[in-house]
Amino acid sequence: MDNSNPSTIAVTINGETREVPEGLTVKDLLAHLDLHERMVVVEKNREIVRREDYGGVGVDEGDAFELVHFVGGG
Amino acid sequence: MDNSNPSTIAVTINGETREVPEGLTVKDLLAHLDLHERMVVVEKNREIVRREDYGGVGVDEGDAFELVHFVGGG
Amino acid sequence: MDNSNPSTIAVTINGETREVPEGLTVKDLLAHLDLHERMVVVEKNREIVRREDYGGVGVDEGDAFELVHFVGGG
Amino acid sequence: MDNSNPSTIAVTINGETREVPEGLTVKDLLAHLDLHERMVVVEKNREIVRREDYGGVGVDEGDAFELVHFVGGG
Amino acid sequence: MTVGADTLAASDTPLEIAGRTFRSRLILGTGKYKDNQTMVEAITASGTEVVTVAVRRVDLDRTKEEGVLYHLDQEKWSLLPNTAGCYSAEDAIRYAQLGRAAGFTDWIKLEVIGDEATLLPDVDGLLQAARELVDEGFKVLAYTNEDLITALKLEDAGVAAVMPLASPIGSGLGLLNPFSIRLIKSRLSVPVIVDAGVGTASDACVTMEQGVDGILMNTAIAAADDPVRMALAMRQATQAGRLAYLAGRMPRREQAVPSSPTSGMLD
Amino acid sequence: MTVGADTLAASDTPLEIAGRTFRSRLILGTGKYKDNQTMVEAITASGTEVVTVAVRRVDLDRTKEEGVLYHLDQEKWSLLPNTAGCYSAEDAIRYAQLGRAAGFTDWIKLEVIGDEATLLPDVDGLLQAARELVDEGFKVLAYTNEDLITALKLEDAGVAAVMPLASPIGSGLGLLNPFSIRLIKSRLSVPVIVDAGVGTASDACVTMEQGVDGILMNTAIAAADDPVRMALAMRQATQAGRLAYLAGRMPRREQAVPSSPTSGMLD
Amino acid sequence: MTVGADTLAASDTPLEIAGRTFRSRLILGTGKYKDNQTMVEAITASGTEVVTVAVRRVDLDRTKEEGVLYHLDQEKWSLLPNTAGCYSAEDAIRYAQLGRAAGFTDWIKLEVIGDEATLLPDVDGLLQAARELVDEGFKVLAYTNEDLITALKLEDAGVAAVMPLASPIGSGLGLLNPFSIRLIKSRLSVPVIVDAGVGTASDACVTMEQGVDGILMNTAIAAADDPVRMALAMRQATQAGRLAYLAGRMPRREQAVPSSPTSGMLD
Amino acid sequence: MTVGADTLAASDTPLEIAGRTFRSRLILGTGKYKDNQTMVEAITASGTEVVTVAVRRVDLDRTKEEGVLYHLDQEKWSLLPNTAGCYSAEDAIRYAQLGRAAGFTDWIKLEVIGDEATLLPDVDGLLQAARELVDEGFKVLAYTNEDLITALKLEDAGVAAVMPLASPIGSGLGLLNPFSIRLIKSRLSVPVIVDAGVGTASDACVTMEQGVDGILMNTAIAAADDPVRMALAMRQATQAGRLAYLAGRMPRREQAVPSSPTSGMLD
Repeated sequence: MDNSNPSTIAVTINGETREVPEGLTVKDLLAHLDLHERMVVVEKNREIVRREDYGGVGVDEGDAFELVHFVGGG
Repeated sequence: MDNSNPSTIAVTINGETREVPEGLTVKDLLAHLDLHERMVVVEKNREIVRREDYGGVGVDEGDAFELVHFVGGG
Repeated sequence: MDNSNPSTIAVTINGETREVPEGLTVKDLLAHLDLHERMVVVEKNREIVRREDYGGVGVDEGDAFELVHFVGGG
Repeated sequence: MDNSNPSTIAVTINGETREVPEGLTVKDLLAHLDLHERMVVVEKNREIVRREDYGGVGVDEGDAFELVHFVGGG
Repeated sequence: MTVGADTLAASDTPLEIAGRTFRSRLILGTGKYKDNQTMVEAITASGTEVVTVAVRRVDLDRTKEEGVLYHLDQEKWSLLPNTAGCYSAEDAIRYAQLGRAAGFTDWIKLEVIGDEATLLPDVDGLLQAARELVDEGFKVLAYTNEDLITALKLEDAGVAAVMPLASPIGSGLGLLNPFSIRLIKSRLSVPVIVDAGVGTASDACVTMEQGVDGILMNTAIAAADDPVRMALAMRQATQAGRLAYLAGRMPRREQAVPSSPTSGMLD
Repeated sequence: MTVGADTLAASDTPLEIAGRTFRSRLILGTGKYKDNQTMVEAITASGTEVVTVAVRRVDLDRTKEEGVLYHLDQEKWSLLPNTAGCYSAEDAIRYAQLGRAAGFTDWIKLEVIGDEATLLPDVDGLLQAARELVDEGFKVLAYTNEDLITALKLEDAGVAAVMPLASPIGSGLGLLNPFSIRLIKSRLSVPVIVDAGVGTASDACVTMEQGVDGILMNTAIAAADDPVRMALAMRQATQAGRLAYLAGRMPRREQAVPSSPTSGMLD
Repeated sequence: MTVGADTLAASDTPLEIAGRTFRSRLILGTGKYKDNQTMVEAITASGTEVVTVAVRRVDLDRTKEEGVLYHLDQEKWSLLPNTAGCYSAEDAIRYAQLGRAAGFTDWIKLEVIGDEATLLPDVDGLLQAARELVDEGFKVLAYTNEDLITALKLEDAGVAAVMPLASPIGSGLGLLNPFSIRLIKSRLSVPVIVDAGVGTASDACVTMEQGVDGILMNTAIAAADDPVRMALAMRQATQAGRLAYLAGRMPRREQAVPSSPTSGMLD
Repeated sequence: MTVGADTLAASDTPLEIAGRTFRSRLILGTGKYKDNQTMVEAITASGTEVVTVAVRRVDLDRTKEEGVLYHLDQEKWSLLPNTAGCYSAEDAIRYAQLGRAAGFTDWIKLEVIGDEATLLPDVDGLLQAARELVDEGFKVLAYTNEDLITALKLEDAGVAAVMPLASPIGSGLGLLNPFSIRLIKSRLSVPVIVDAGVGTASDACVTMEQGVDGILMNTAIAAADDPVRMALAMRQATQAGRLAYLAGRMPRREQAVPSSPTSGMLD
C-alpha cells in the first residue's frame, strides 16, 4: 500500500501495526486491503462490527482490528 | 402309491425299502415318485446315473437308490 | 432403655426421635446407648463433638445427633 | 592336530573331511578331538553309537560321524 | 452392485439435529487435505451434508484464495464453524460469535481444549461456554470426552448434540472405549455424534454399531493415502454400522452351529 | 446419499476366482432362513453373485417345493454346492460328485469336518479330498482353519480359493485371529475368502481390511432380527473394508494432532 | 517355589504416598464379604497394608459387633476412610471430617459420585471437595475417571494420589482404556492408583504393566467364588505386572524368531 | 509381602506330566540369553523345574564350554531336549533319538516346522513323528498350532502333553486366540501347555486363566531388558493366572455395583 501519503494513521490489523489512509470506514479498509466483505468478519477493538455497519464505522488512529474468515478445519 | 399290483419289486430309496412296479427305468421311477428329472440327482448302488441315461437304466429287485437335490445350506 | 422415667427429653439420634433421660452428657448418652466411645464419632446439630469434649457437652431437648462409625466399604 | 603322521585316514566329522590317525576307536576319536564322552552323542554313518560301545567301534576310512551335544534352545 | 437411494432411505430414519434433518450420518472436517481439490472430491465422495470449518485471521500477505469458502458450494454443504484452538470458555465464545457473524449459520462445534499434547477437552470450561452460547441462541454441538456425567450436564445445558471422542483428535486409535460411548448413548436424548479418533472404516462401522447417531471425522480421510477412496469407505462403513445396529445382530455363541441341514444325509 | 455403481467399480478391481470375475466380494449361504422369501430378499439386498447350497436327500413324503432351486433364479446367482456334513474325504468326494452331477457347476465348496461340536475342518482329510477333486477337474473352494501351512498345501494342491474361518461356523464371534488371516493372505496367490464366524457388519469390515479377497457368510444374515437389512449392512461393510484397505489408512499415533490450523489465532 | 521377600524387595522400590512407604502396591476395600472372617483372611492373603472403610450410622438396634474395627488389627493395616455414597462436595467433606474425627488417620479416599447407575465421579464436585479438604490438611486420594485434564487439576489441587478407574465400580470389566491410564501416569508426578473395575488377576497384571503405582480393588476379591485364593492371585498379579513393567518387555514382532540356534544342524 | 511356599502349595495341585509332578507350571527355554550367567539366574528366578535344550553339532574349533550342560545343574532342572529346526518327521525323529541317546531323559519336545518365516508346525509331519516316537517309548510333548482337531489326534497318538502356541515363536504377540486355547483345554485329558508367543507377564496370566496346565516360554524372558526380573514376573504371573482360574472370577456386569453400603447414610 502507499505509505508516502502524508496523511495516514497507524492501526493494528491482525496483530500488526499498519499505516492506513486517514478517514476510512471499515468498508473502505476492506477495499483498501483488497478483501471481499462477504468473506471476512471484522472485530474492532474486541467488538464485532456487523456487516451492515461497515459503511458507518470509522477507522481511527490506534484502533485494533481482527479480520477473520473460515479456513479448513476439523 | 399303488402297492396292490401283484408284480412289484422291493428297492431301497433314500434308506427306506419301497415296493415299486416291476420293469421301471430310472426315468419311470422318478415319474412314479412325482419328481422332476431336472431337480434330482440319482445314485444307483453307489454309482451316479447320468441324466441322459435315465431312460436306459433299469430298476431291479434290491437296487439301492439315493435321490438327492439341493437344499438351503451355508 | 428405660422410658418409664418421668423426666426424659426428646432428641433425634440417627434420624429417629428418642426419649432419653434429662441432663446427660454426650459421654452419658453413649453409655446409655451401650456404645464404646472409641468406636463412635458424634455429630451434634451438624457439629462434630471432639472425643475429649464428650464429658462436657450436654444433651438437650431437640438436639439432633449423628452417631457414626466405620463399616466395611470399598 | 598332527597331520604329519603318514598313516592317517580321511573321515567326515560334522560335515567336514578330516585326517585322523589310523586304527582309532570312537573312544579314541573323542579323546583325539579333546571331547568329553559324557557330553557328546555320536552318530556313525547315520547310526547312533551307544556310549558303552565307544571302545569297541572303530573309525575307518570314509566313515561319516556326527558329534552332537545340547546347546541352549527354546 | 450398489444400493439404491430409496432402499437405504427406507432402511433408516434421517438424522435430526436442532430441527434439521440429514440423510448422511457423517460430518466431515475440512482440515489437513493436501489440496482443495482433493478436499472437495473427498467430501463429495463421503456423501456428507455438513462440513466443519475453523475461524482464523485473514493472511494479509497471501492470496485471498486461501479462504475455504471459495471451494465449498454452500448449496451442497452446510457449514459448521468450530472453536478449535481455544483453551478457555472466553476464547471459545469469542470464536463462536465471530463464526456466527460470518452470516452462514448459528451452529457451532464447541471445543474448549484443556491440554495441548492431547487436545482433550476442559469439561469445566466446556460447560461454561456451552451454557453461555445456548443462552445467546447458538445451536451448540459440543466436543467432549467419554464421561457420562459431563455428557448429561451438556444435555441439561441445552446443547443440540453431544460429541464424545472415540480417541484423541488425529490419533486414529479408533473406538477405545465402546462401553462408555454405549453408556452415553443409552442415557441421552439429544443426538450423540462420535467426534475424533476414527482411523479406518471398521472404526466407523463399530462406532455406529454402538447405536450412536453419527460420526464426525477429518484426519482419517485427509491423511489416508487415497483420501477420496477412504471417504467412500467411510460412507459405506457408517451406513453399514448403522444398518447392522438397526438390523439386530445374531447372538454370539462359543460353539458352532451348522448352516446346512444335519438331516437328509446319505447312507 | 448412495454411491453410484460406476464410482465403486472404478474404486476396486473385480474378484476373480477360477477364471470368473465378480463385482461383489460377498458369497452367501442359503441355510437357516425363516422362509424362502426372506432368503431371496436378503440375497438380493446383499448384492452377492454366488450362493452356496447343500446336497441332501429328496424327502419323498414332503412337497417338492422344498428344493432350493425353486427359489433361486440362476440367471442372477451362481450356485456353489458344498459338502457340509461330511466327516471324511471319501464322503466329501461323493457329495461333490453328486453336486456336480446336478449339471449346474463344477465348483465345490469343500468341507471335511473333524468334530461335530466345533465343525472345525480335518485338514488331513481336507487335503486328500482337495487333491482328488482337483484331479477330477473340480474348482475347489476349500473351507479350512487359520493354519498357514495347511493353506499353503491347499494352494499347492491346486484349489481355486482358500477359505479360512474367522471363527467357528455359526458362532458369530467375528475375526478372532486377524494376524493369521493377514499372514495367509500375504503368502498365497490364490484368492483368500474368509468363511464362517462373521457376526455383524464391523466383523466383515475389519476382515476385508486385512486384505483378503472376499467373505462367505450365512448365519450372520439369516439369524439377524432383520435379515434383509443386515444383508444390506454386510454389503456396505464388505465394500467399506475393501476400499479402506485399498485407500491405505492413516498411521496410528499415541498423541493428538490438530485438524485445524494452529496459526492465525487471534490476540 | 516361591519368591523370598528380600528378592522382591530388591526388585522394586516401595510405593510412597503422602510421605509413607508401602511394600504392597495393593489397597483393598472391606465391603461385600460374605463374613468378616473371610474378609480378614482375604486381606491377609493379599499382602495389602491399607484397607478402605466407609462411614455410616451406628445401627442402634443391632449388635455393636457390626463395626468393622472389631475385625481389623490396626497394627497390620492402615485405615483409609472413604466418602462413598456422597453426591456433592459438601456431603463428601462432611463424611471426610467424620472419618478423620474417628482419630485414626487424616487420609481420605475422596469420592463425589455423579450418577447412581454408574457411580461415575462428578469431576466438578470432586475438584471443589479436593481443594477444600487439602486446605483442611487432609491427605486426599481422589477417585476419578480416565480424564487426563481432571487428573492434572487434581494434582494441582494438591491431592496425595490420583485414582482413575479401570472401569465402573463393581463391574469387573477390567482395564477398558489402557491408553488413557498410561497417558495420565505419563503426565503426573503424584502416585497414580487405579481404582475400581478390576475383575480378575490378568486385569491387575495388565494394569500394573501400564506403569501405574498401585491398584485399589474390592469386589474382584470379595465376589470371587474363593475370595482368599483370589486375594493371593491379585497379590501375585500385581507384583508380576509391576516387575514386568520394570523389566522392560521384549518387542512385539509380526514374524517368528527361532529360540534355538539355526546353525549346527546335521547333514 | 511374599507368599509362603506352603500357602501356594495348598492353593493348587501339582502339575503332572507323564507320571512326574512339578510344583512350577512354567517350562523355560535356554536359548538367546546374552550370557550363561544371566540364563542361570533367570531360570533360577523363574522357579521352573524343567528347561528345554536343543541338539546341535559340537563345534570342533571352539571351546567345549559352549555346551549348555556345563551350566545347568541337573539336580535342579530336568532337561527337555527339543527338535527345533526340523522340517520333516524323519529329521525330528533323528534329533529325538540323539537327544535320548545323551542319556538324560526319554522326554522330547517335538517340533516339526512347516515354514521358516513363521515356524508354524506341519501338523501332518507332527502327527507322523508323534506316533513313531510314542511307539519308540518317548514321552512326547508336542508343539502344535491352535487347531483342536490336531490336538485331539495328538492325544489319540499318545503324547504326554499337547503344546499349542499362543502366537508365533519369538513374536511376543501374546495369546492371540484365547477361544481356541480354551476349547482345546476343554476337550483334552492330557496336560495342555501353551508354548510360544507369550511376550510379557499379563500374557502369561491371561493364558493361565484359560485353565491350561502350564506355559513354556523363552524369548519373553531372554529378550527382556532385564531377564532375571522378567523371570520373576513370569513366575508370579503364572501363579496368579492359575490361582485366579481356580478361585473363580466375579461376573462381568455392564453396570456399577457399590462396594460400600447404600444404607446408613446421614441426613
